[in-house]
Amino acid sequence: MSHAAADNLMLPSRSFERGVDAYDIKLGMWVFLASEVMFFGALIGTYIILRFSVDQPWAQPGVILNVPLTAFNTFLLICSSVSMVKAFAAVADGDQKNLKFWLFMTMLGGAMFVGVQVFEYIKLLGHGFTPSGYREGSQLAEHALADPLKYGAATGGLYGSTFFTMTGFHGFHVTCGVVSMTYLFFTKALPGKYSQQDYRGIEAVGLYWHFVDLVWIILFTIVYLV
Amino acid sequence: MRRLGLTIALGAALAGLVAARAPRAVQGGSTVTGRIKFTGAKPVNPKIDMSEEPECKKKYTAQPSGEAVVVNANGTLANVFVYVKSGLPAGGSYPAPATPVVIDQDGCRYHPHVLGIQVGQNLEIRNSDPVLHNIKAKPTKNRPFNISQPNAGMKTNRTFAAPEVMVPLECNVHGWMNAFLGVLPHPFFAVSGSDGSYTIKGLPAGTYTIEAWHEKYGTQTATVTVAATGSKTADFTFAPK
Amino acid sequence: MTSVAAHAPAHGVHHGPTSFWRKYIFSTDHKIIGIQFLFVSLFFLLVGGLLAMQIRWQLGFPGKPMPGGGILPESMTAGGVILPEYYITLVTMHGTFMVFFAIMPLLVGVYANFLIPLKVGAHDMAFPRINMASFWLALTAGLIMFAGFFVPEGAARAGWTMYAPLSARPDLSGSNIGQKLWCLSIIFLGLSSILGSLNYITTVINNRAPGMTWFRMPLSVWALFITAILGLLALPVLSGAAIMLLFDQTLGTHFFDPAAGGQALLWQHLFWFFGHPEVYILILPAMGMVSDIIANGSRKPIFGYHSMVFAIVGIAFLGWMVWGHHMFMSGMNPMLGSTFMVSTMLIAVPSAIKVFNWMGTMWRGNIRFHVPMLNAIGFVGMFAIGGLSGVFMAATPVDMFIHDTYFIVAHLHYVLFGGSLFALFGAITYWYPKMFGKVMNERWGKIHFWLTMVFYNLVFFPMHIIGMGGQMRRLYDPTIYTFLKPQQPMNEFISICAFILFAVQIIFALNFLLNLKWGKKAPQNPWEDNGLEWTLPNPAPHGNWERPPNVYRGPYEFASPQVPEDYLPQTRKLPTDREPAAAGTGH
Amino acid sequence: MSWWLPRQASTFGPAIDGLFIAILIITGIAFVIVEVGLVWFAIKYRGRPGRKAFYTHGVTKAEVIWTAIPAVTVVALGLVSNHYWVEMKGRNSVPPDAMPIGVHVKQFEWSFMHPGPDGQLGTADDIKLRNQLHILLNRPVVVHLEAEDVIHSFFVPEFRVKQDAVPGMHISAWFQATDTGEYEIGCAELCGMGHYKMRARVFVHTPEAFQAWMTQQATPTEATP
Repeated sequence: MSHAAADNLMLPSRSFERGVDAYDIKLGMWVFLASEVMFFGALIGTYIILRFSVDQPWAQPGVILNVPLTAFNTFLLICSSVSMVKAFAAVADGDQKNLKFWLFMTMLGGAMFVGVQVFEYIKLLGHGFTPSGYREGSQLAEHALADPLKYGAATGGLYGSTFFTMTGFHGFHVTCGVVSMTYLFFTKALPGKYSQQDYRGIEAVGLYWHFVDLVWIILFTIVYLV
Repeated sequence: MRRLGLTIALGAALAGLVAARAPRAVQGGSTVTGRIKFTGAKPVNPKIDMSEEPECKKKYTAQPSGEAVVVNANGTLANVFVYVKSGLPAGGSYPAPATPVVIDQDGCRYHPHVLGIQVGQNLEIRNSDPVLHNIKAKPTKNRPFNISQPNAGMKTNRTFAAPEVMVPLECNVHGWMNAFLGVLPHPFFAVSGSDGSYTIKGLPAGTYTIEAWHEKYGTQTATVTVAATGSKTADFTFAPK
Repeated sequence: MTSVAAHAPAHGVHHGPTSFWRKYIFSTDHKIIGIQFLFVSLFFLLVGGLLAMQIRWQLGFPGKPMPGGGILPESMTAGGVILPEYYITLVTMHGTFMVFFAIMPLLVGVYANFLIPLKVGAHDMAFPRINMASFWLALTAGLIMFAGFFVPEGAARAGWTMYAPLSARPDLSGSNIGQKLWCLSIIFLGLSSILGSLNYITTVINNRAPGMTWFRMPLSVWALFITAILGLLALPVLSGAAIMLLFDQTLGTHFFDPAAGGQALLWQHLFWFFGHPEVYILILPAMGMVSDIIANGSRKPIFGYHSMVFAIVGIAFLGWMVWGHHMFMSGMNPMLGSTFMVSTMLIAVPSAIKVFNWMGTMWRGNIRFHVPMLNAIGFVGMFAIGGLSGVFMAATPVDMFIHDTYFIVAHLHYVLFGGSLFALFGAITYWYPKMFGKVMNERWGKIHFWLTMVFYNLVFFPMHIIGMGGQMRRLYDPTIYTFLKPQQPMNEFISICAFILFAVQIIFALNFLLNLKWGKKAPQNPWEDNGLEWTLPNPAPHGNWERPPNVYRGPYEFASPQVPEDYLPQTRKLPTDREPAAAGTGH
Repeated sequence: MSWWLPRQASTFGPAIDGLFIAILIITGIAFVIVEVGLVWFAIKYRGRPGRKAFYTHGVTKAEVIWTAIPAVTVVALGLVSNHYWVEMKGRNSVPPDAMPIGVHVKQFEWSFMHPGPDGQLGTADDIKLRNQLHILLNRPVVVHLEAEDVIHSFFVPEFRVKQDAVPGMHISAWFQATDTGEYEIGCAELCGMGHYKMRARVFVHTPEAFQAWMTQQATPTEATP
């Protein structure tokens, strides 16, 4: 961030007592993300407690969830984080064209991530994996009956509960991010309202986006891979 | 669509009014009677320990026992719910009687233990004990409820919107207290009494499947063909499995 | 946002006349939002009080028809007699409304909103529109909760702590829609609190007037700031838990369902991980505002300003490590019980510091017994009782006996009513002129204070005794137990005093409402206080200051030898004062 | 009515009541200091016109004193409490000779499974009673609590014992009665609309009376299938 500009939009207002070297929106976003950490902390903590204190075997990684598909999705989200960085770099350099391009790419990445997740959900539900466990009479329930160890037949309910809640809320956050980026894209980026002197919205939404990406990397690791 | 619904509702209300005036909605018709026989060894119902509920205990001289299988002195089975399962002409409407069906909690037991009710008919739940009872209905097709009556003399009304055989009722304060409620869209049902017989009146001519339900021994069916008037007999025999 | 760039220098310029809707309903002015919160939460305070009256009727006169009970539907009363399930609804909703929709918004929603920008010298909150959203979300949450009374089977019935699995299964609680509405309402409330908190935090960090350094902030602002941090971090946990509970009820998930591997204690851990910081959310702002009022009433600087600040921070910090003391009897590992006992005991230390420092402030003061001061002294006296009775529960072996008895009920009411509510009576009277430009009646304020003080103690002190007698909480009819029967006269006495206590509050309500219109016009600085807010007209205009005032000293310079008067406003420049750095050419 | 704690009838009584009284004395002193101090200051330093308060921002020494004293007191209290806590609720606190009782609790009933003459739970001669618990005088008893539906809490005021029963968990609590007679068991955790009705009784028998009770239970008329 360039301090040289010394513009009071990108710094705490000069006429006030300086708290931290961040303008209000950026500080507000950091504060908001702290509460988001607690929210996801509650969900992930619940998952860890439930999973590791249950004395029955948990479904082995990869037998229910489609890991390659989600690995691709993870890659997509990481790419969108990179493109967010690019968009931010572009606006910091005053490069309007690249800002629009990379912001659009970020939106696209996020939207595709949500799309893939919806596709994954539909597949899983069809297969018999629901928030309340393995649906009775479904293909998955039969598999679980045949091989309770591999499929974690006794813990299917917990698996479904935690999986859908955690990934669902993450998906909701991605959706919110895409919606707000779309809003900024059409109301600010396209009309060229961002400048080297004021790119607060982009920086704030970027912070949010990187946070959501980070949460996903944690979720992917502990839900899909472990 | 909405108007149709309204018309139906109005019609139903009118029919209900008419029914309320008439002593009995269904008159005439034929009758099906029968006895519920019981063969085999008479099972022993568990004794009920009411020692921690003195207000109920004092209503009995001997220690009361459960009512899962009540075999009458004449070797018949009481508390069997007999009803017309199918065969009624389509489109027949049987408005619910205005008089409520009463279930009484007395001496920490339900009276009666098995009962039938029509869809939309009031079930009046009474408490004759000066102790808390709660009534938990566990239907699958109707809306469940769980209410309580802490004092003697309390009355609560409930209705059921969909036919369901049977709706279990239970009291959680007294684990032995349970009852069964058959909800039907028509008045053709009966419960076998202390002589083991039942009577279903007012059936139009036709062929019917009649089902007898017992809480422990399951269901049995019989097919009965009746004329416009007259009487037919359908007996059932239950035996311990 | 280029428009912002254009307008930024003129930010402090007073806004022109706007429509009634923009000005009073969909306002972004932090003062109006604070006042909106005030009216809404006073309404919910009334609701909670009415529920309490019904609880007291049943406890005092179990099984007797309640006067006016006949108008309640069959699902609540039978022949005017409160039904057990309605009684459970009453205790649940009394707790819920008082904690989430009365005390918490009264302290945080009203005073964080109203005071923070005024006291730190900001034009408004950092994000005025988010602030407005926070109010409307809170109102929505309250209305959803209130709607619970009008659905079949009535509102939630599992205690305000919503212990699973009772709360998760409608067949066990007997309430279906009500339970779901509770969860939904709490999720909305959580969102509202988070949005509010991030506003308060950002405003305090970044929008202080020049010279308003961290250690020149009034203790009320410190307390509200720390409270906002607690709220920011605690409410998301509650929201997460409420979401899981809602999913258990609707989607068939098994988080709290032991039959499918879920854990009943998980809810308690999540709830109290939120819940204990919440306890401090409910008392810290009261402590802060009382500090301001006591310094003002004593006409003396606050005793040990820095240790007061560190005590607030210490309480907030320790508050995260004590949640298990609500669960000593829950069957969690006894080793954890030992750990939580020690941390709980330690939290008594900062509380003691605060009490003694308030007394130290009064020591050698020149005390003015205005109504806020009376209530503040009442707060200190009652909070001390509540804090001391907490030591009994902190000692785990004693807790084995008094856990979930009326001793706890007495304790929490001494903190929440004797503490927070007395502080609020004081705060409302104190900042009433700032809000409405009028003053509340002094004589009636004093009558209200004394009557409340007397009857409050007659209601809640005996609860310690019936708790020692072993009376459990949330009993519909304690007389069913032989060992509790002899205590029934005491219950009856408590109930009668409770009815009088409720009636006494009518004085306050009338004093509050009538003076809105007929009250005496307030002078500019009615309490001769040093705070920034009193340099503004009453009520203050939208935007507060043309330009933020320069601050030269802390807020408690009473009886300063530098001036002949006994107060020295923060903004008054003495010849020896230097201009604050931020007010100059800037960084 | 009683203005004090219920009578003691278990070995926990003296310890818990002693601790209670100790805390009552300590907090009582603090209570008097605070309340008397407040009133005294309020009267002594009441405002008089023309007078100014004493200008001070605090006295560090005083603050150190009133930080240190409560800190030392509460830590000491914590240590003493912990000693008893480990004795009463610690994982290994249950005496090895304790009589086992199976407690199955549901909305809104207790069911107590007593070991029969063989002294073992889970055998054919177990005696199951609704809302009645029979125990021996001066013999430790361990209740194995199992909740069927929601959380309940086993509470006997005279024994000063309380323990939640949580569905899905096996929780044990022990106590030792020191006085014969009949006591009431209550549910101390909100468990639904019938919470208040979960009253049960515990009978503490001398060895002879206990034997007589057990013999009476063994007679076939009372036997349940």
